[in-house]
Amino acid sequence: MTEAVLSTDQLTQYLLRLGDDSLVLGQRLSEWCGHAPSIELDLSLANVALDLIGQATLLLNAAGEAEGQGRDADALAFGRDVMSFRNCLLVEQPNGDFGQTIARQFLFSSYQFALFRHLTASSNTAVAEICAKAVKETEYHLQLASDWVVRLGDGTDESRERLVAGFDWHWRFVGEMFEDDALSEAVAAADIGVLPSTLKSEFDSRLEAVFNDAGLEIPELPRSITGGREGHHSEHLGHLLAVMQHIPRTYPGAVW
Amino acid sequence: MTEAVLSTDQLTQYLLRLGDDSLVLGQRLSEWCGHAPSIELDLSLANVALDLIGQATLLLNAAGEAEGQGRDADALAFGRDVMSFRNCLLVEQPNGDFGQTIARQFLFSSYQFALFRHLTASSNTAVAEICAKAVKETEYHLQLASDWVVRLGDGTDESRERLVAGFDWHWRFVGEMFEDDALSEAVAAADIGVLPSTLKSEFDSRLEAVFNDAGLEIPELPRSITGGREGHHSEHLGHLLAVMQHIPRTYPGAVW
Amino acid sequence: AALVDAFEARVAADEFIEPKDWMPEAYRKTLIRQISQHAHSEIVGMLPEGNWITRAPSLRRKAVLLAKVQDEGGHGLYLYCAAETLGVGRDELIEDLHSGKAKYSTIFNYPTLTWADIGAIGWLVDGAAIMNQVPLQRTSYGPYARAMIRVCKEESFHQRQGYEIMMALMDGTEAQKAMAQDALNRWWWPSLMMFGPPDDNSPNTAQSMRWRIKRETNDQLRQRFVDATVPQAEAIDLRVPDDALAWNEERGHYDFGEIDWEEFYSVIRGEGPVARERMQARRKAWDEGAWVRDAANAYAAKAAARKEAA
Amino acid sequence: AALVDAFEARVAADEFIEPKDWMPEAYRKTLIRQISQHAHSEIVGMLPEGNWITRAPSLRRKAVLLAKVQDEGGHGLYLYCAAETLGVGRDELIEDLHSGKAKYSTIFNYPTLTWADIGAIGWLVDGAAIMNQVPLQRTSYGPYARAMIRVCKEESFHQRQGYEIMMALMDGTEAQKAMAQDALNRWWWPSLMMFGPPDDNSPNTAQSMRWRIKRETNDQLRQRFVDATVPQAEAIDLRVPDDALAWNEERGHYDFGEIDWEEFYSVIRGEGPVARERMQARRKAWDEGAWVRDAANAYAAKAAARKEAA
Repeated sequence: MTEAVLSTDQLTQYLLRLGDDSLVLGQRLSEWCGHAPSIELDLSLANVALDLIGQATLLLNAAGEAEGQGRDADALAFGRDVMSFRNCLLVEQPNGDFGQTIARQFLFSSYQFALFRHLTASSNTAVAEICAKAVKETEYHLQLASDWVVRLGDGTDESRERLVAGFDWHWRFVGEMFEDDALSEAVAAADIGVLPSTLKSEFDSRLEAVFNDAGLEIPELPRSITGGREGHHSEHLGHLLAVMQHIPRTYPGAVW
Repeated sequence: MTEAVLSTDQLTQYLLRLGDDSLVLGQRLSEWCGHAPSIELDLSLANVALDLIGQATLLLNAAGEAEGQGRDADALAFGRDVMSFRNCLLVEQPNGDFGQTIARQFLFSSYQFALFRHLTASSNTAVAEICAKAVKETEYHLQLASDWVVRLGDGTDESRERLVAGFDWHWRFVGEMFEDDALSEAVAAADIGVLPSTLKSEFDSRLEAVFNDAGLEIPELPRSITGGREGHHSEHLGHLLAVMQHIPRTYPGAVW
Repeated sequence: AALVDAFEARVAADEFIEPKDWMPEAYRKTLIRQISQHAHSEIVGMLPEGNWITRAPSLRRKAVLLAKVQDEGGHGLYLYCAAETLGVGRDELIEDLHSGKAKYSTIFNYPTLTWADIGAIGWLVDGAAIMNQVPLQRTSYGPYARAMIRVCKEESFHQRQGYEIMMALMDGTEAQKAMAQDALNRWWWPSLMMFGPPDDNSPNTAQSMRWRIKRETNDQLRQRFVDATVPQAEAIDLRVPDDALAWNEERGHYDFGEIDWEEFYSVIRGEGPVARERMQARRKAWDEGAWVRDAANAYAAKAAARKEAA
Repeated sequence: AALVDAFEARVAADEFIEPKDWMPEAYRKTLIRQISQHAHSEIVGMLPEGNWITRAPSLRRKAVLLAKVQDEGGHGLYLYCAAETLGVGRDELIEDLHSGKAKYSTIFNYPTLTWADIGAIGWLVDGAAIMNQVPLQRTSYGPYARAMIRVCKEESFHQRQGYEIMMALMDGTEAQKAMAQDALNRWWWPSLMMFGPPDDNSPNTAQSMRWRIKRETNDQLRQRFVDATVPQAEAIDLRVPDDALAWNEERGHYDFGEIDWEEFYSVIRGEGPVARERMQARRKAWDEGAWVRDAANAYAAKAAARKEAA
């Protein structure tokens, strides 16, 4: 197979998509720390957040290297404004209640698990190595989220309602994760990345299986809201960044 | 009367105290915009916020002039970190529900009205002029807050409970507003400022009168929490600043 | 039938209809729908801009924005009062908004992503609103017309402030220019949609025009907006995101590209990017404020009783 | 009485008391109070540091802090489990915390104002905690002693991380140095208070020492902490905010100034600067999480029933 040529910018942008997904969701989950419904859940959510921030660090460092302008993960995480972020809209959604958080986590981890499994075979060594480690973490995230989808779906009337409401908030952001565009076609052609649309059937089967266990029905999905991959985000991301970036922006150049 | 000599730094610090009080409370109140219990209240709260931000602009510009290092109100509002803010702890408290917001407003406007009335006679022309205008605004804020204290206190059981809870959150911050220190003694001696302790009896009479109208009892006040005037704030201020300062810090040097 | 004829004659003669006057039920209903939709738009419209008050980049911009959003609340208030003269209560209208029965302008279901969006909204959204509203100052229903006179005066002020924000950005750094262009890219088409569906697909237009509830068609207003706005964009080196845009010497108007009506109807159906956020915020404010409104009513009743007793 | 004698003899011989063993009721109660207070401190202690996770200044610091706060939750968990072996349920203990009946370390009622506070907490608060906890690895109650072994291992790691944050700050800009010094100024005295009231005002100490629930007095531990910490401050050019601080050659210890016990007892009474915030946050998490815990219980019951039926 002839390897297609990928521009530096394309590789950078692709790595930013991967890294920003993990970073933004990690930041969101870390908001739970100390406030979860039980100590056990506090530990679990912190664990997932930690994994995601670890992945983000590796992926953004790789993005910085690809870019070749001397920016590392910190520079990229704390030095870009909202329109330069490339995460999907799902991960920037507010935590809401625990049902909303778990719905988001299940949808995202299902996507990310399918994605990372493919990327372990990436022709880009850095991507392959990072994803080989990350996929194990993601498998655990997915298991945790699936367990809770079942528990809440098949728990009490209230928990089912809250979980359903949590999914209702998020369905409109599912489509974006599986949308192909010029960049994903280019990275797929170069065997570095994968076409998101090809991950959809794995996602759908898992969704069906877990919803079946939880006694939930998958509704007809609403129109997709998209834009995150091009930097057109919801109103939530700007507020998240204001908090996250405050100290590095207040003390430019300082080392911590 | 011999006018005591006031250092540049003392005058600057005093103006920062005045300006930061207005700025921080104005910022807090502006969080309500679009989310108040009724349209009428939305307009009222926005009005108070507007007045306070206007006061802050004048007072911080005066502080910048006193300082003489070329910083204007914007530079001071958006360019200082939390420990350089000199506002009292009361104004940085979270909005909570409307009862908590009104309790805070009543306590603060009562203090500020007494203060500004005295400062209209300041020997510093800038202070006197700013306060001559501001005192009229503050009188309206105080009237608004007093009316609502009475309405909520003498409204329903729920409104009374919520109002009482709102005051309970704030009582510990009352003492700080009336605390004298070396700086307030210096500005009072120079006839520029006023000793906060001398404002307390006016505050107390108003509190008593309004609580009487509202059918509320003034509890024994808890130990004062202090520190704001020296830059030792609660945990709330840092989060407020992260949001408020995000854009100017993200685009240093840009003009808007 | 004599009543109807007399009513139609008064309207045709450009007289104002007042609350105490007889009016056809369909006229009343159409007015309630239109005025309340307009009121809802003002109130929901506080949210996208309100999102930036706490992050405005200077104290002056913060104050101006706060005052602007406050004005919108004021407009909502005038308009609810105008609707109330038609015999419908504000609470009822608000319930209809929250239940999704009543609509509001689709434009407010788009997010404000950067500070430039505040400029774009003032310039384009308030600009489009003015185009819609100026003729309504002569609408046939008196209270509505008088409310619109107050609204229009303030809106044109807002439009200038918005354009001024865009000017400042285009006069700024590369990052600021990019922000401004991106905002125009995102707000241009939704602004054109604010004038509603094309005339050949707007069944109520004829009746509303006859009743002088409307005084110009959607397409006429849209054309006027394009004609007024394109030169403003050019004046500050902004590029309108429409490849089909061109001055048509013959028509004396700009030609412009096809609007994505699928998008428009999706947003009408409640599928706008932040429609859920908007309704969540409104419902939350309303529900969490219930105890305050109850307290005010209870206090007013007590005070009245005390006055009676005295 | 024979039981008591046998119990006391075992304790005196440094044997571990286990859950199934007989123990005096006062011993059991003292242990429950001490262990649960310790557990509560871990859980409440997540809040001041948790306040900075979303604002940590680098990704590495964010991850380290998140892991640390997570460890604290883990410690809380071990300790609640140890308390449960004494026949009291976790929910009951937590209710006591939320009602104000149970106490937690006063130190967590001070706010974290800057990033340097995260360094100061790790260095001083975890440092003081270790001084308190190391002897507890040999406390007489087996489950408590074993929990403490795990806890101590992690705490000393946290203490080093905190000191490392302070080192980085003192190696940084003037603003960073000022931040670090200010944090030490604010946390120093509250840290000394963590060892509890002076021995001559600590009525339970003697009994607790005899039962080997405690193994050193408050003042002994406090002195050890001062002796260990002052050289660390000096090593990175931080000034301990105590004019009376001086090395006493004769005692072989640092002399230090008088602690403001009024402040200590005020904070014990719940008047700490952010005591309300701490309790509000804990209650909110607990109350809003009730439906999740209920759902997990309901699901577990259903699953068990299904298994039974199968």
